[in-house]
Amino acid sequence: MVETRKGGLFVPEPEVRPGGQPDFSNVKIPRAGTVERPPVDVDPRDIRDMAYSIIRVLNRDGEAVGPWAGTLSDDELLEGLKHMMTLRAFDARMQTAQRQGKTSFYMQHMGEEAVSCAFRRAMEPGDMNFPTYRQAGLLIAGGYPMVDMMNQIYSNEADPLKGRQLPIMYSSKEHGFFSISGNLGTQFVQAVGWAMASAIKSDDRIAAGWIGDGSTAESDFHAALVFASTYRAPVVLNIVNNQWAISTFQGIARGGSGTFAARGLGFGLPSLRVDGNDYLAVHAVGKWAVERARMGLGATLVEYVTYRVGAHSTSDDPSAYRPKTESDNWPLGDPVIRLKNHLITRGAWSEERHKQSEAEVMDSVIVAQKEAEKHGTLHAGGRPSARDMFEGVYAEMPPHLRRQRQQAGV
Amino acid sequence: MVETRKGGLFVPEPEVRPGGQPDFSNVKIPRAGTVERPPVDVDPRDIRDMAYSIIRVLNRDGEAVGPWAGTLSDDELLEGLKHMMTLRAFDARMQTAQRQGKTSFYMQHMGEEAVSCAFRRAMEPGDMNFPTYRQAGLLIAGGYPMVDMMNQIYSNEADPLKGRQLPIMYSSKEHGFFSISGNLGTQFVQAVGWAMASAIKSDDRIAAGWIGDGSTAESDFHAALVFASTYRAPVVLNIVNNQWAISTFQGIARGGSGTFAARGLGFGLPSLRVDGNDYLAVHAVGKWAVERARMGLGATLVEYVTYRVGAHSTSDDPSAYRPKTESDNWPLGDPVIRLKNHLITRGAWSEERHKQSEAEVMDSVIVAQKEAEKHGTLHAGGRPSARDMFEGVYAEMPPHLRRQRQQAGV
Amino acid sequence: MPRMTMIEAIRDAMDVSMGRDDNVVVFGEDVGYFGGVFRCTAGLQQKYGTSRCFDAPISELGIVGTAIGMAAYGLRPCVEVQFADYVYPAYDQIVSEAARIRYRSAGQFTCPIVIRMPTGGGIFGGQTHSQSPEALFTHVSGLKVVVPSNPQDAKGLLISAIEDPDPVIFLEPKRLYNGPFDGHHDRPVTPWSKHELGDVAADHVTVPLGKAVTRREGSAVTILAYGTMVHVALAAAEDTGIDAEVIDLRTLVPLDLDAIVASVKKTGRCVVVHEATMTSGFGAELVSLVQEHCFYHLEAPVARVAGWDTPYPHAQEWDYFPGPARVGEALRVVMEA
Amino acid sequence: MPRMTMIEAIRDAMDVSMGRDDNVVVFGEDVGYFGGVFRCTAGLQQKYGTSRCFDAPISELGIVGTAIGMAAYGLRPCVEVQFADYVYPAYDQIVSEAARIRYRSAGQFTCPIVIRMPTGGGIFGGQTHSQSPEALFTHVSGLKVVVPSNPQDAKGLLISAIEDPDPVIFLEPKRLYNGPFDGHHDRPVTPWSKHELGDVAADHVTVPLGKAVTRREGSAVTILAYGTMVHVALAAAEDTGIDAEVIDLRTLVPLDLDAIVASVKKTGRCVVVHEATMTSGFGAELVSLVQEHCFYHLEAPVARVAGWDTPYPHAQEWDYFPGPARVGEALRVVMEA
Ligand SMILES: Cc1ncc(C[n+]2csc(CCOP(=O)(O)OP(=O)(O)O)c2C)c(N)n1
Ligand SMILES: Cc1ncc(C[n+]2csc(CCOP(=O)(O)OP(=O)(O)O)c2C)c(N)n1
Ligand SMILES: [Mg+2]
Ligand SMILES: [Mg+2]
Repeated sequence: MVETRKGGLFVPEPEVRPGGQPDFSNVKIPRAGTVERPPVDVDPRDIRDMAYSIIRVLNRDGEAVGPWAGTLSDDELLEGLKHMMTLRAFDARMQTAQRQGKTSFYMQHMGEEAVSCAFRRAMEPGDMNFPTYRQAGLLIAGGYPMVDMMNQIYSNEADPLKGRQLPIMYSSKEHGFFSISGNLGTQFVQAVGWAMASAIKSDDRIAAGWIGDGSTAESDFHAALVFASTYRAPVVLNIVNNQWAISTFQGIARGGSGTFAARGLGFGLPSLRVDGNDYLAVHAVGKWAVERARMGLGATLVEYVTYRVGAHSTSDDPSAYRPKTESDNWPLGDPVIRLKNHLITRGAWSEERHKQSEAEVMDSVIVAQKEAEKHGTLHAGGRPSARDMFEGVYAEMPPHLRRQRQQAGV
Repeated sequence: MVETRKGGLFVPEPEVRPGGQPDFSNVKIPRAGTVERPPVDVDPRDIRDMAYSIIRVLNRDGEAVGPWAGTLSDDELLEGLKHMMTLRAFDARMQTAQRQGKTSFYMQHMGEEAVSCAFRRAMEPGDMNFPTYRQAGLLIAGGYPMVDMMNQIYSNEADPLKGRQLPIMYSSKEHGFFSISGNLGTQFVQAVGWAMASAIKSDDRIAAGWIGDGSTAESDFHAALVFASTYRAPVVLNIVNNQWAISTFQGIARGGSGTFAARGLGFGLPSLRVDGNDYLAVHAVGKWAVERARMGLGATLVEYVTYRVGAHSTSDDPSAYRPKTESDNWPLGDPVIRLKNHLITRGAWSEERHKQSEAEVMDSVIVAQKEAEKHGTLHAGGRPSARDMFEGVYAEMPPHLRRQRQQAGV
Repeated sequence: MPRMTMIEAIRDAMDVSMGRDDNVVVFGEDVGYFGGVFRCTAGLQQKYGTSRCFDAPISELGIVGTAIGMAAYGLRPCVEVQFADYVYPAYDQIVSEAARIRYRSAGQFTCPIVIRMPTGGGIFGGQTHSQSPEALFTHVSGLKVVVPSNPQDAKGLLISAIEDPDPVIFLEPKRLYNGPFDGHHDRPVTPWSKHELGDVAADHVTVPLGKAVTRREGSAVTILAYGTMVHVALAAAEDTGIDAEVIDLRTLVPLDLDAIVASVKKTGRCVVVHEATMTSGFGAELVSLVQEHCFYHLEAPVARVAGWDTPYPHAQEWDYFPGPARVGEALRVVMEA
Repeated sequence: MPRMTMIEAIRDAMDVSMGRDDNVVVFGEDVGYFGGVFRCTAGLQQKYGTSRCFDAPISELGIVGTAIGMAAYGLRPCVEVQFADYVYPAYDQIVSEAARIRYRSAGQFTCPIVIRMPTGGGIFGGQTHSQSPEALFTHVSGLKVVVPSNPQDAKGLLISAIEDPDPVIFLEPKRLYNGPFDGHHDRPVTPWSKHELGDVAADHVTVPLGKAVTRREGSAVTILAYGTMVHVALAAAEDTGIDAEVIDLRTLVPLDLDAIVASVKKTGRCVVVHEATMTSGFGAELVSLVQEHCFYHLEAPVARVAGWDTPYPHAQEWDYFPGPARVGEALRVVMEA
């Protein structure tokens, strides 16, 4: 039975607001290892309930359990840990650089590192991501040079994007990373188009689209699902549910639905939920979905359940809208610590080596940063030219832009 | 198991094309009376399977059976029959009028009369519809004068919309009929806004949104579902699945999903399918959904399964893309004949009275038409003034429009 | 040279392009099996298969959004929006994405797509089948905007657009599909088969983007026009007997400013015409450029003739349409100024 | 009179309107509990409850679409789009629906909504936090378009907009939120508390839509500006010592043509400035009107100073922004012509 309501508009509210006690008792977390792993050619109708559960591999004791475990070797996991640690160190330094005025803006990944780092491993060279601004792990885990990321962030003379883009709006075709748009959602449907093109060419490369929980409300999300399901596009559609959209809790975008993954059910898509703070689970689910796409079985919708520990961006202060300690209470823990503990349990890692590795990772980030700063920061040192501003609007500069460039004297 | 596909893009195709044998064996039709009728305060999660069935009341023998039967009296049903017959006669005359050059354009309802005529009965004065161009039954069944509809179609001097709108893009605030837009989908989300306003004012009036199967692909459909579910808006969201969107069969918009109603599941909305050619079923389901909304229980998504017997519009010729006899094979029959047979079975009607009634209905349409034509038709007789063209862009005419009107010399 | 209607010329341009380049794909609402509500894509699915020409769901956003993704992959999608009046759901994808992908990715990703759409009134289509939204695209850096006025140009410009490395908005004046409409709606219509610009070369032929053409030489006044209004302008010159030079812009962005300036410097007077609403229409840009570059040659204010600043009405279609009488009146005013 | 920032003035306008009229509701992304990313709605939810001020899903289409439905019901929604750069997903609802509902329903249904959005650059926001899309609205019949340049106007104009019976696009130059920015980005910024136009009357006060105001009287040349560029224009006049008359248009549609014509007829010269890209910007409309109505008084071509025809770049922000140096240069050119 549903409550009737009279008197005013129903507006969903989060369980707690600043001043209150964080409470995640409403977030149902199944035990690790309990969710089945169907074959990739499963009939989507037979796994509808997976949209309401959470696939988890790492249990509380740091063990990998259940049918989704076992996709990665020790070495691969160690590398994965390093990726996440690097991303975290990178974030820390760039966050500070922004505070120091070396750039205008930054967005960090704290708490969500596993999602992009582990998914990247499930992809192959030639595949293409259509990321949002919170998947730099795709670049780090893909071996894209940190110094190039920093050059972009600093909009300096070595910025591969020539100073044109807001910091962190990276682009690297070579690394399968489509140019990030500042407009939410738009790229979700482009990923589907890219995948349709691959199918048109009988190619076996696949695409992955990325979107945040809040952004699923955008129109592009719907268009992506319509086109992906109609044409069985070889694409993985990733929803990163980090519980917040700036100050707005996920309940506003989710509305009356049980989960974001459930949005895929109305399109006949296999729709999975996964523990986004569990590197192993993310990888296993990513691999499953990538395989489906690559085999020509069509699109999969995946919801990564995670938590945005930091502020939305350097322009945001979350203490205004959620309890400061909320992240400490997040029931899925910290992805770095969980993978570290797993590797220790596995006997492949130790607290000591972790400490040492942390220092090494930070060193490598600092080295990259020094290198980048040689090329300048936003307001000091080398910078892209004003001439660059006029280039590249079109392949060939049309007369009116030539006139304007001339007028600008550059 | 799902088929893997290599080599080119998967593009859904209808079962048959012109030249082929019409085949609806893929359309699963449950027996009348077999689908349960849950209480209006049911938890939507408990009735997810209803999105994959079809609620039907009239069986093959013309009897009303099952839990959804019994919402209307003989007199009400006789009136309903008359509404549908009137709409059909109206269509026939206006279709001809267009062929005679008396107007530029017309769109008929053949085969879909039950949907709007029966739904209208489930609403109360003060409620508001946000219709598409194929729900004139809302006006006919609501007692809106046919002559005013015709004046609009003719764009004549008595046109309530002053010649500004394409034929059949009616508007009547008084009759709870929002101004039709030629842009597909846009009004679906406006219906939600209207309903939210009603909730904001603690009013108990409700709204109904209307959309075609093809148009569910539009962005507004998604926005409507997001807002309706988030704010539990008192709105009924109606999808008229008449199998075609101009030349495009419903499989293109539906994609891999089982049904259009299933789109509501990802939003936690009660999502029902109903036999759109069954006046009694449409009314019963409409009433159920209206009641839910009015009680503050939130939105319901309803898919009406029907068939567009005629051409899309006077600009269309369906023989180019579907077998000419396809409509004869449509398994849900004709809504007028089915209700007629039911009333005869009930002992409230006879073939003879039906024939007579047909003649009377046609007479009343002809009388209205004569009356309307006194005020002119598109290219002859009384017409709205050029001055009307400049009025009403704003509440008060701004200086630039005054200058233009002056320049136009009107 | 075969005579073609504008519809046939447009179809032929796609056919030729698809034949030459496997990467050209065509899709849109009712575009596949049926061949488009205006029949511009008829036969292409049969010829090139469902992977190259197919029906799309009714989502202009999805059509353009997937086309952008395909272009990023390396295809050259040429998509149809059924009426220009229905392009707005795709506006964000066009403005925020297609137009800026090359720039923001420093050329790593590009967007060679063509978005075709029928524009303009004259068919009693009311407010949702009559619009001319070109100015909403000319303001957006990164887009090219093309408006053909006849079959010959339609084919050559569309092939150029498909081969162009950047996104092109291709606006097809639907009143011209079957014949050169000059605004004299009360006179019998001539079909393209009776018009020399209905002569369309077979196979591969291009008309460069960014080049205007003089449709009528004259010394008294320059008329700047595009699409349907080219024919209206010619009729107005004829009707008034004023020796107007009629320039068919063909491409609005990039614009052939040199041709415009040369003509206005010669005639000293200028009338700008378009069917879109006046305020902030593309005519305003033309007037601005003319007065900037030809100020000392102008003997009269540049005049604009355009659609009134109202939605496009149904019954009052001919009151709204800026036909030869209104253009003629502007010519007289400019000549007498 | 209390001194207010532009943010406070905007908030106060909504507060006063909500207090006077129960039908005024306010919503948008992050607008409810948090009070907006620019804090323009801070406190309104606490004061008026969640039914009158609330958070919306991230769907600009849904925000505007539901607002239209609410307006049809009888409310007066005043909604926020977080940045003007994000208005495009709602563009169809604005252009095809809000703008035409009164017209197409012959007044049965109306659409008294206000769509507020921060515009313009100067905060290193890159291409997606810097745009000035006014021309994309001024071309659409049925919309009104307002751009305040200071707290006093912001309050009075916003209250007028909320009370207006038709849809109003309310563009808030975000670089002015906290102080009058004149484009000298290398100089310290003065807050509104130090500026007389930061004096904002308490309670209900209106500034009529459609009335421009002269910010600086002058005899040498007229500068037409709005929003941030009003302050840039004043700085340019100061810097160059050219006796420019600076007109703050405040409302673009309806436009105060009389004020424009009177000034240009007096000065004989005109410079039009805006931050949006040049081509097909609203400046083109202004130039067209000025040359049409003041042709015989003009001693030089009307000049435009505007954003370059490129996306708004991040690092090159000050190369892009049409600051006082560029406006000053245009003044000199126009004076010497
Ligand atoms: C079309 C559009 N609307 C609004 C914004 C402003 N905005 C930037 S991020 C954001 C929240 C996004 O939340 P979510 O999708 O959950 O992603 P997250 O930041 O949590 O990763 C908003 C509203 C935008 N960038 N684009
Ligand atoms: C935004 C938009 N895109 C395209 C069209 C053109 N169009 C008019 S009706 C139609 C088909 C609609 O099909 P459906 O929604 O199934 O409704 P039906 O006509 O079957 O009632 C199309 C594509 C339009 N009117 N608006
Ligand atoms: Mg989020
Ligand atoms: Mg249909």
